[in-house]
Amino acid sequence: MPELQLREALRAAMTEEMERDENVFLMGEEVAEYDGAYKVSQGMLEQFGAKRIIDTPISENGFAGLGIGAAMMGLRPIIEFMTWNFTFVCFDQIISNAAKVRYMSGGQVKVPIVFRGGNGGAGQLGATHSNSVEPFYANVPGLKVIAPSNPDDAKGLLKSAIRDDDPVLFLESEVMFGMKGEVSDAEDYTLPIGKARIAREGDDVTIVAHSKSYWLAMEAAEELGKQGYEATVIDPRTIRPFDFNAVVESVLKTNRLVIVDESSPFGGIASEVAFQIQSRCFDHLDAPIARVTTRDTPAPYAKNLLAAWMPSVDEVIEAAKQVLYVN
Amino acid sequence: MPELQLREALRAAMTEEMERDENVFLMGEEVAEYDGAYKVSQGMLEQFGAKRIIDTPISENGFAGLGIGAAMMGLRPIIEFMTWNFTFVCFDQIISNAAKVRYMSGGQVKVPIVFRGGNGGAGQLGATHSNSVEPFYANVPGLKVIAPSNPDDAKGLLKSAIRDDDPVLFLESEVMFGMKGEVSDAEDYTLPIGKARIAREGDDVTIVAHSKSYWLAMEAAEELGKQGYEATVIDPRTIRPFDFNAVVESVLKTNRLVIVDESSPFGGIASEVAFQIQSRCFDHLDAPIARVTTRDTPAPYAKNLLAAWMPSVDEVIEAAKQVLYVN
Amino acid sequence: MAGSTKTKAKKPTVKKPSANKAAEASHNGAAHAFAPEPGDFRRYFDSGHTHESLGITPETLLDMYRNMLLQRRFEERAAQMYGRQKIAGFLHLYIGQEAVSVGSVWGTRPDDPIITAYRDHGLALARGMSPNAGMAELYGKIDGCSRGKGGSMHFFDVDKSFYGGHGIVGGQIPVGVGMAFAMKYKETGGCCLTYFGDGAINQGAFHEAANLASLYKLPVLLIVENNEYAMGTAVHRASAEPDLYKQAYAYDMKGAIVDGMDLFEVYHAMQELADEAREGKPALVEVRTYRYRGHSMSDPQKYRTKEELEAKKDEDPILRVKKYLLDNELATIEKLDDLDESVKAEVMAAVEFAENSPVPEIETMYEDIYTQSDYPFLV
Amino acid sequence: MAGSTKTKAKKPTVKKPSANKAAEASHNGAAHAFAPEPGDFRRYFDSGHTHESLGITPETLLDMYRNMLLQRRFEERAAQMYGRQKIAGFLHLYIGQEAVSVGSVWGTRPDDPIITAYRDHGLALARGMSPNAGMAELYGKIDGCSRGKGGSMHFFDVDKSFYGGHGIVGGQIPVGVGMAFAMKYKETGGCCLTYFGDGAINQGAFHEAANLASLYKLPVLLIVENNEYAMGTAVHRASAEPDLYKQAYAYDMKGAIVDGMDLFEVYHAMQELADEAREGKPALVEVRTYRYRGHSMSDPQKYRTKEELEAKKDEDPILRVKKYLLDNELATIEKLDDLDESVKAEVMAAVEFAENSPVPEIETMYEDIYTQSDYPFLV
Ligand SMILES: Cc1ncc(C[n+]2csc(CCOP(=O)(O)OP(=O)(O)O)c2C)c(N)n1
Ligand SMILES: Cc1ncc(C[n+]2csc(CCOP(=O)(O)OP(=O)(O)O)c2C)c(N)n1
Ligand SMILES: [Mg+2]
Ligand SMILES: [Mg+2]
Repeated sequence: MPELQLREALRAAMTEEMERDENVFLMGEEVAEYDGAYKVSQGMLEQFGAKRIIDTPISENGFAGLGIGAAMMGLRPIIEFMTWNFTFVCFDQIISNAAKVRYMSGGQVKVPIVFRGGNGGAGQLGATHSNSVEPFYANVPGLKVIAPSNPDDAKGLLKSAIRDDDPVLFLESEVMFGMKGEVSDAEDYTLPIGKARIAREGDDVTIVAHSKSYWLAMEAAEELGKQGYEATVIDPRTIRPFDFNAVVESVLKTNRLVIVDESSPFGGIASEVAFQIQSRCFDHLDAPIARVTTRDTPAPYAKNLLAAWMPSVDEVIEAAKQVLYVN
Repeated sequence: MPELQLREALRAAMTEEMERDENVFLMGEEVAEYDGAYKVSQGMLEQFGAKRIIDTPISENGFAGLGIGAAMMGLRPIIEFMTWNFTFVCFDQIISNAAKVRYMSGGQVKVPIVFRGGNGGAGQLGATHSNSVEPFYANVPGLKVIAPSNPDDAKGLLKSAIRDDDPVLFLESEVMFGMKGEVSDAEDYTLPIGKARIAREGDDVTIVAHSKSYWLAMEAAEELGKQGYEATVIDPRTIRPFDFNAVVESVLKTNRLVIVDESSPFGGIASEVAFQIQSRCFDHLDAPIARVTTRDTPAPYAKNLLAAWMPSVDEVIEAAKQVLYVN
Repeated sequence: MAGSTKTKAKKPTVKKPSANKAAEASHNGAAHAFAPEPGDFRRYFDSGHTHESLGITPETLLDMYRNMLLQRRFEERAAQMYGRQKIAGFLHLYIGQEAVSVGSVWGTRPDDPIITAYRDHGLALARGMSPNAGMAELYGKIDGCSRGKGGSMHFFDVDKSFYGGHGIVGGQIPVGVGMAFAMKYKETGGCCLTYFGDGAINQGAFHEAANLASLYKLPVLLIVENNEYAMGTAVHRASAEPDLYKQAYAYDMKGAIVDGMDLFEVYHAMQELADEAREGKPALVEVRTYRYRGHSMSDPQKYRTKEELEAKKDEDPILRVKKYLLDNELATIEKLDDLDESVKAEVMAAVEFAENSPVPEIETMYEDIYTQSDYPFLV
Repeated sequence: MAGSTKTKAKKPTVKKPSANKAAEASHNGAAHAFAPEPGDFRRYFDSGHTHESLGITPETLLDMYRNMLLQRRFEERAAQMYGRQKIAGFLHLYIGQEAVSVGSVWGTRPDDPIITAYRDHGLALARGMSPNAGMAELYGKIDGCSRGKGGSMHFFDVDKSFYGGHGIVGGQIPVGVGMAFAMKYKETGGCCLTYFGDGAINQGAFHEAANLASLYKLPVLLIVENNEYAMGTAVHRASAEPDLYKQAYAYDMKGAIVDGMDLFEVYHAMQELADEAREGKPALVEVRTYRYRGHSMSDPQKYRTKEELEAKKDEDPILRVKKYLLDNELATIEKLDDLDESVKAEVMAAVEFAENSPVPEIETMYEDIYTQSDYPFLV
């Protein structure tokens, strides 16, 4: 298997699906002539031409809606947002149209669209540019939300998302675009939407973490291992629908749960996982469920403040020890 | 104390604060000449004139932003949204500007603004018009979110919100505008933001419910009482900051918790309350925390579907019995 | 797409506005006044069309008339049933605007897709939705056009290329532009008719969508049904420039203004403009019409006088066609009365149909959300 | 507010466009062409101003020149420090646009509030922000103008009526209109200068804000700094109508186009237009300028040729003023060299200041969010 950067894996997924189905097109700011603000679509204009790789004005509400209309008519748009932070200006199109139009039409239309782009903190970009949008979109029936942690999952899941007949929000990570990993080049490599991946097995504690946070969890698990505590690490990969069963199964073994989630804490992914697990594993929990999230403040610019604001490996270790009642 | 409709209580709060402070003004669609889409502002144009009661075009993003700018310059705008469903078109102004501009300026500006309007289901209005927006806004540091359940609280809290120097989102309920209740006419009647109200005391189970759901909880509690189970009912009144302490105190007595929340379930208010309580009352919970929410689907139009979609008194009773391990 | 090629011809034109104007310059602003090229505007008023000049046969004209009447009677009955609480939620009547729906549907192709806002019964019926399916939807029944899930604001009939029925003001405009995008992409030759109200033009969604439509040269008509009010707000109280068609200038797009109370004007304008749109020349079409009823069922209508309303009723688009049919001896009064009766009977049958249609099974709540059949909903 | 009174004079003008045009009507669209009243447009190019004709003293002109230079040197140094990783996040340089900031700040009043996008160093320094506070902000230090919380995109100096520094494209436009609303409400006589880019005009926020500004007759200038590109997208690839000032027509507002490379033109335009805005006549002001550097620090700039860039450098707004000063013997070359040295020293002192300023204490993370001092943050 070739080793690819995350951006290359995403590009491979889009390219393969565009070669396979001429109804797939890519649209967004700077995706064509500029080769992508983060070079995800590099070379795609050259390969597919201006009919299918389309630059837009800075009109997210306009082109998100355009994508929805095109999808309703049978095309399969991939709409790239430069980052998910900018989707607050097109929130209505995603919430009121992409998520609901199928329902309101009694099933007469479908909306096979993929919205994708960078999500979450990405260095010292300040408060408006560091949002993790999972809590907003995971709440909304009608949407599917995916947030992969590595190039291989990204490829398999993006291909599935493009083939999926429902609207899929695909959350990437700006700081991970350059991350490398082995990626399948099997012709029809797709991964199931809604299935978690057990990345590491251990009997002492379960750690659930997606996207960038997954790597914190893995590093924390290694360190915990050195200290004699073995963690299971679950990467849910899909946020909506969430594979709660995988977490339940693990917690039945470990009896302890930590969730790492870069979102703002109130009502984030961690809260929902906690609700579900306390509900389904009540008699099996040996400690309160703990979470590690960004702080309950806007994102600061200063380097030291930002470091304290973001979830860290140390905090994950600390949370694990807390639920293990050690310190 | 006079008996007022909810809309009259809201009007009284606005009127008193406008009489008290000439920097307060009211702006929104149909608030002036039409006397308010739901007649909340009836007569206010006549009393205060067109300088201070201002009709807008259907430009939520424009006038929400206008309000923020006016607040930054020292005015105290009340921005009425016809309903909160329509704030998805101005989500960015609320998230990126109202919530964050103070932080990004290092505290140089403040944003003393109130955004208010009807929230949640309001009869058979279909999927786009039946959203409960708590999960979206409660997640966001920088905002305060209030959702009163009765005219008296509405008046006291709205007056506090108008006087508050931080941005406050005030969630009313369309179907409750006509609801009557005794309302204080004390001159400076304000209620503290962030303080829950213990509406009913009982030792068997705690039920937390805000806004419209509060009334389901009360009705369920009455019925449970008849069946021999005494419920404490807590109306949090403010969603952000949430008075978790009040819930903790109660759960330490009852050891059982049900949350009623008209939001979509994934990551809603109920999830966050559940996270906090399992965290703080782990050893005191005798049953998993249960929740009653709207179904995990868009809102249907048909009467029978809608009734099944909304939380109901029966479901609250059932959830309470579930955590009580009866029947 | 045109917007993304390096060769796009259009470049800013005023980089250095002609010669040195130093001599004329002064501290008086007027001295700086200048006139850029004027916009491309059209008007469709008082053209003196006849059915013959437009190539409409008498039979077709009678069909058109009958459809206008069907919309009127359907909504009158719906309002009555709303009063009897058979129908709930919002109910926005199209009464007064029937020349717009019928004129544009007959003036364009049956598969030109249509998308509009919540005031959608008229266009749906014009496009051939069965009154049964429409009335059953209002009743929230399983045989409704949207299986009882949408209600009045969300009529859909995709077989007839009718794409709703949307509740968020202005939200359907980018979607309509996207439908047009798909037609250009697939080279279907269609033109998407995208309707919205005078109030909706003040949404940012309009601005972004209009620019995209023109930039990408999409086959779309952006049709603003200016019925003089958005709820209680008259156009000139909401739009700094109440001549809405002028906004086309901002997008280097054609702007048209059409007499929306005149069936022939609408027919002609839409035919002509849609055909140009098919060639990649979209337009902003302001149709001046009038809403005879309140915004929705609960509107006290204090924002207009009885006199204004009465005066407008003289322009009733249905009466105008009726008069034309009689004046030109294309139908007798008896024939038109019969036709009215048959329409009323059809509407009564629709009410009957709706009454008898079953309510949706509760499980249908979980249908029509995802195409995935085993989606694991939270419980 | 004007927008909410029943007496507002402006009513739609084309309800029935003049007489019966039946005779002229045909199936040829051209026959429907008509010309509504033209818009109110102004241009500020090649006016041949002198400092004297504008009433600018030589001392003031030197101050203006010095400030342009300060902006240039400040940013050159910031770019260098970014390379050394002293500064992080996004850094958008204003280099090339200095005539816009200085011309408009000197042409208006010191307390006319300013709000702009993330490319904000130039306007902040023009308005008198201390380079120390600016540089410390870039360093993320506690003495930064926003206490290290904002960074490059969020310079604020409210004492100088400088209101940021905003990161979401177009998001500041409604806010600027709101600031103008407050000034009208309080009758301060101020005018809010609201800046945004050529890319930002395609956001719905612009459309809504522009209409509100005109409808409510607010004292605001909507100033679009057209520097020819939004990241890698040239204006004509993003705006169907690349003459952006024309959009004023959609809002019955004045539209102006200004030579943004010429300090005097900008000064004059802003002075004149701001004074009209104070009287309730806002304007859309397109300033044609150019960005010499990449969009941000990581931009490979393949979207333009070296030749284009070189040609533009001949218009360098700073060199033009320098030449004017020398040609008109308002300063000697030695004096200007000294001035450059003093500016460089000031910037070096700012770097020094920033280096020495402490990083913020971790607890400051919880400050400046709520005014409420005991807000119970989640932990
Ligand atoms: C974004 C948004 N804001 C407000 C509303 C509430 N609303 C529904 S219809 C309406 C008036 C729309 O007027 P117009 O566009 O002229 O259409 P008409 O009703 O005249 O057909 C308003 C304000 C909404 N549905 N969506
Ligand atoms: C809503 C939104 N979309 C996208 C972006 C990303 N972005 C930042 S700057 C920029 C280009 C803006 O260009 P322009 O308005 O011309 O200003 P300039 O950079 O030329 O000063 C883009 C696309 C953003 N910040 N906000
Ligand atoms: Mg209207
Ligand atoms: Mg630009």
